[in-house]
Amino acid sequence: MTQNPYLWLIPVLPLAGAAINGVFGRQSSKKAISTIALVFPGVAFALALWIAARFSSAPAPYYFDLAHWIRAGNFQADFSFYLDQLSLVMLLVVTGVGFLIHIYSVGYMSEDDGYYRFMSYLNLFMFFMLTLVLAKNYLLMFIGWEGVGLASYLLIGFWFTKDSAAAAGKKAFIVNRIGDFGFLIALFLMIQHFGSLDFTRVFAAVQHLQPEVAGTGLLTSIGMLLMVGAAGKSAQIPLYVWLPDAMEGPTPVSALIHAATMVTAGVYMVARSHVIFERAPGALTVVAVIGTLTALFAATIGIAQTDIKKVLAYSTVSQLGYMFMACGVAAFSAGIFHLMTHAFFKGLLFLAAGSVIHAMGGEQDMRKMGGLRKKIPWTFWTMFMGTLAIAGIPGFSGFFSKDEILLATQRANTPLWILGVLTAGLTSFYMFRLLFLTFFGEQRFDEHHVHVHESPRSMVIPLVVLAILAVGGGWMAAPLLWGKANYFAEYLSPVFVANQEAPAAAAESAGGAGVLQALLGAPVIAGLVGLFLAWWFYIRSPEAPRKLAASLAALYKLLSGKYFIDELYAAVIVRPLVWISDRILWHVVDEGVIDGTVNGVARVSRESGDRLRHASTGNIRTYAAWILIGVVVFTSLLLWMVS
Amino acid sequence: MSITTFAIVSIIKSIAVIFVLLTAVAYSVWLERKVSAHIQNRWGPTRVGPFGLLQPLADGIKFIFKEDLTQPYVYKTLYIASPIIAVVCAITAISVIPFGNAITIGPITTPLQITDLNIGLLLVLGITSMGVYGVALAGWSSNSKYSLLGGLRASAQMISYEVSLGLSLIPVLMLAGSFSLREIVNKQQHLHWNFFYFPLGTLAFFVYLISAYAETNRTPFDLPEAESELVAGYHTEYSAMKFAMFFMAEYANMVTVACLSTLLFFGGWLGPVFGPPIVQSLLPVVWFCVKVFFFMFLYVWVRWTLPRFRYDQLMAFGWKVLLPTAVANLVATGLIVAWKPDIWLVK
Amino acid sequence: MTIPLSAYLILSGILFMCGVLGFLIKRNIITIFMSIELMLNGVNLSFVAFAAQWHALSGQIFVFFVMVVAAAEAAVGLAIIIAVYRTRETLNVDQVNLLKL
Amino acid sequence: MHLILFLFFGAICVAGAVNLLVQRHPINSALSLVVVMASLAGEYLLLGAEFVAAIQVIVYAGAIMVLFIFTIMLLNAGEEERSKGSRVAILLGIPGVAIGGVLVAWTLLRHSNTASVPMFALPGDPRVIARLLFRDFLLPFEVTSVLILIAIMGAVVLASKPESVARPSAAEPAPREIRELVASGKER
Repeated sequence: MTQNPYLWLIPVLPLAGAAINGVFGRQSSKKAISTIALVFPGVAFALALWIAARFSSAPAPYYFDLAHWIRAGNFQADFSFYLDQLSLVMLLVVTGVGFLIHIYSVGYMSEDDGYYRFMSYLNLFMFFMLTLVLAKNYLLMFIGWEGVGLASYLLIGFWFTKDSAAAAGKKAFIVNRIGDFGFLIALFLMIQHFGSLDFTRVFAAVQHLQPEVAGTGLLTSIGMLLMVGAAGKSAQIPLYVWLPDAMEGPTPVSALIHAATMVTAGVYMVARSHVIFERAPGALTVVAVIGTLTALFAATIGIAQTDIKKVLAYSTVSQLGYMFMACGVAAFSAGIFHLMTHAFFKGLLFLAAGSVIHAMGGEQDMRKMGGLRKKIPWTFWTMFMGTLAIAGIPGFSGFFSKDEILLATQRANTPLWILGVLTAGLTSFYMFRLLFLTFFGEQRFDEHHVHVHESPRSMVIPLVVLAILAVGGGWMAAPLLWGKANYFAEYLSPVFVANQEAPAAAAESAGGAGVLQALLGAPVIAGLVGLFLAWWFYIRSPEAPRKLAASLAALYKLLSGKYFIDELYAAVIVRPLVWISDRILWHVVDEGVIDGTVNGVARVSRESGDRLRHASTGNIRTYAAWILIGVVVFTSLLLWMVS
Repeated sequence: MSITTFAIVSIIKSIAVIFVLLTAVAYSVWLERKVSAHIQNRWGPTRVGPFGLLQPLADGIKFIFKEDLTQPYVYKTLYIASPIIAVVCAITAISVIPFGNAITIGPITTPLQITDLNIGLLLVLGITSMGVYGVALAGWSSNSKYSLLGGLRASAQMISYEVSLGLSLIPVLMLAGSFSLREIVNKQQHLHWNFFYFPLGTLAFFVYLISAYAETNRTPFDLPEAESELVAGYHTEYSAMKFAMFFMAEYANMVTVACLSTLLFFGGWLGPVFGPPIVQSLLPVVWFCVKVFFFMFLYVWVRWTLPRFRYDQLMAFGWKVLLPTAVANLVATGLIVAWKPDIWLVK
Repeated sequence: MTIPLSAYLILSGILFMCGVLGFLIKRNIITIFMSIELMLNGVNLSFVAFAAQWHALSGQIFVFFVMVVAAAEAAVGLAIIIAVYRTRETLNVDQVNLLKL
Repeated sequence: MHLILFLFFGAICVAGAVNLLVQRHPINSALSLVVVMASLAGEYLLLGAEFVAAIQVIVYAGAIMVLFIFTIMLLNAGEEERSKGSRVAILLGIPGVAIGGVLVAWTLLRHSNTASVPMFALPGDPRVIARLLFRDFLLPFEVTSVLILIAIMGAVVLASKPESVARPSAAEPAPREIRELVASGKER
């Protein structure tokens, strides 16, 4: 554990940028805003790279205690930062992809009048994400957790004049809060039982926890609650409804927050608390099941979507499902690896979709696109790279990370593996459907309305860089194919030292056979089948999808209606809640009880005062009589008591 | 001395004292008319008996036979009651006055005093304060403006001077150390009369005398029943016998005041005593009578020389001059007595 | 010959009750005021009676204080009655019931 | 013999008190009160408290009652007329007095076995009383003197003519207005 005094600078720099833009943004020029917005995260990214370069020189985990924060009895929580292999990966992903998206959004948002506000929000988001990643204890992580939620609310609802955007922002924030509720209770349990929230101390306490205590479901309950938090943040089955609506925000936001960084926070948190999950098998299986189900479920919805960003949103949900499936089968390094590659190609896909929308003048409905291959060649080729990567075509990053997960799942429990493979097929089908609908076929828009133009350089450069990363990102794990250990897993091994003996080792033994099997494995086949089907439906016979949709009308309506989950939630939760608060809380409790008592007291005193008024008639003899009665009563009382 | 003998003796004494008092009252009227006449250079009553000595008898008979008319608008009961109250209060004051020391007739020796209460002086004060009722009620019950005003003024005057009277007596009490009049006199042996307790005793005496004059509505302070002012003050509506009663009450009060002043300030019956025992026991009484006569003479003398006070002057003098001097005197004597109990400036 | 203490107390009780009754029945303010004085006198009597019984002179001292207070009260009370009479032209207590000046 | 005297004075007291209630004219009740006070002085003498008796006569009968008679005379209060007055006073008052009387009697009878009071048991000698008054009860003595001073000032201010009391000229009509109100005899 070596002290690294620069750790706290990384999160603070974007904060400074956000503050400066926020305060002085209104009156400074666009150029000044963009320079500030880019310089601060850029320096943070450079700092991160510098640390990464010198990473191997000093013993692994760096830590730095910035300041004391809470000293309550023996409970202690400080502003202290922690960097090990896992958080370094996250750090690089966040700062790298974040920086690229900053450059992209300079171009994308330049003509928007709330420009300075957008930029300061982005920087603010970076600050919170970095605190979350670099936190040394759960409490600081929780600050980041909440901050990120806040930033996503601000950014989703950026065009707050639009009702749908404002509603989507609120929805995102509330659903996140529900997830955070579970997360908080987990924290309280930790404080109660482990006396601290510091990672090292908690994990040490968990390590030598007697089995019977763990047996009592303490760790399982903590695990489950953490999963609820993660589900809220990373849009898993029960709490995923906010992500599709979050597409209301500008595209760079979707790219940065809802693809690359924020949604992965849940996965990072689960990975970070792998010690707890390993000793709570029940919680782990739950994670796996939720992950797989979400993946399959989101993929099925993705097929029937017509809005380009909705398709990508559901694909993000399903890819996150994959990551949780990986964590669920204790293949944390595979999950993180997929997280990284996903950040690259999903970020790329979103930005490309952004430039397509930019080109189409804001049009997002795929049915009104088509044949853009020639008009926006750069966007097309980068998007094509991304689609290949996400579909898991061998050679691209998606293939390596997804197959490693499926490999681990295959070994862990086969039913999940089958679902995984099916989802892989569906993934490639809807991705290529998207690609063919937008770029191939005839133009389904009239030329002079929408004059399609390629995006400016500031948007294209990030696309290209991300395309390179999306393709090259996977090769880190390439050695797996020819028998050597997976470089990425090895790199992360010190963090997940606990399950050293688990799948990674197995991967080594089956090194040689792995190459061929990996190549001809089920997922690749499923991917190709998905490709062929998409080609068949959308290139060969464009009317085929309509016929199929007509024949399976019910199923199609169900899918396009997103299984009516939103309506279900509204009916089951929202409407009764509103009814209760309106009928009962408002009329009965508020008016009846509270106002009742207050007005009641006033009425009682007024009426009693009124009645007593008649007693003071001004007649002295009446007063005398009353005094006498009083005296008599008291003396008799006294005498009665005395005797 | 059994109860019965005590009762008989006291009855005899009280009859004797009342008889003496009534004759004294009658002859003080005579005295007043004679002295006032001589002051005004005329003879006064001379026809009825030698030197007009029977004049009071004649007046008494006159009053008895005069027509006693009671007005219809008068508040009957109180109209009749008030003269009675006045006379009763005036006479009961005498009961406590000692006019000589003991006298032994045969087996019985009794103090020359109806009763010796150890709160004698207080009783006298009480009785005089009750006297106010007679005057006030008389004024009110005769139901006419003049008498009402006269009654109010008289009682107001008596009340305000009563305060300074009481305060002026306290130095005497300090010197004597007891309320009983006999005790006070005995303290004034060997010419240690309180009057000679210069300067405080004398000052006390003069304050007492002035407030006593006001108490009895005499001379400078007789505004309420002055003829020129309010016709006859509170007893305008009264006639004949009731009028005579008021007159008697007034003169009885004068006698009481005279007796008190002699007892308190001029050593009562103390004086040179010589001769056989019978003479010795009677001489103190003679001395006492001489002193009382002197004060009666003083009364009349002052009445026919000094002009009358106006009502506001009267009240102002009472509250703003007399009362402060009385209090100052009281404080001074208190200090002196506390400092040196038996100091006599004039030996 | 001795008189039982209760005799005195009964007498003071009767006086007190007459005072209270007077206070209630009478309509003339001055008479009401007098009945208060009567009550005080009743109390004085019981004071002196108890002082005599317990051989404690302090009982009598209290009588003086009661008198002083009664005197002060009478003075102020009568002044008030005069003031009331001047504004209300009546002494009947039932007519003096305007709860304002 | 003392019992006879006690009963005699007691009878006068009670007669005076009852007369105070019965009489319609305040002057009569005032005089009956004077009689009560004088007879009480007699009672005190029987109990041996001479000084108290004297003071009672001087202060109570001599000064306070004179004040009362003065007021009656000044305001020439007439007969008491039968105004309806307050029913409560009668309805509650009379039973109240009755119950009070019963209570007093009950307590007295229950304690009737207390020691009887020897006559002249306690010589109320002024000397002893003075010592008590000016030593043990000096503070109350001073306080009462202040009380008396305040009472005097109060009485003077209250009873003085309205002109001397700062009366705002504007409020001149007040008395007439009130008089009419009262004259109309509006009963509450």
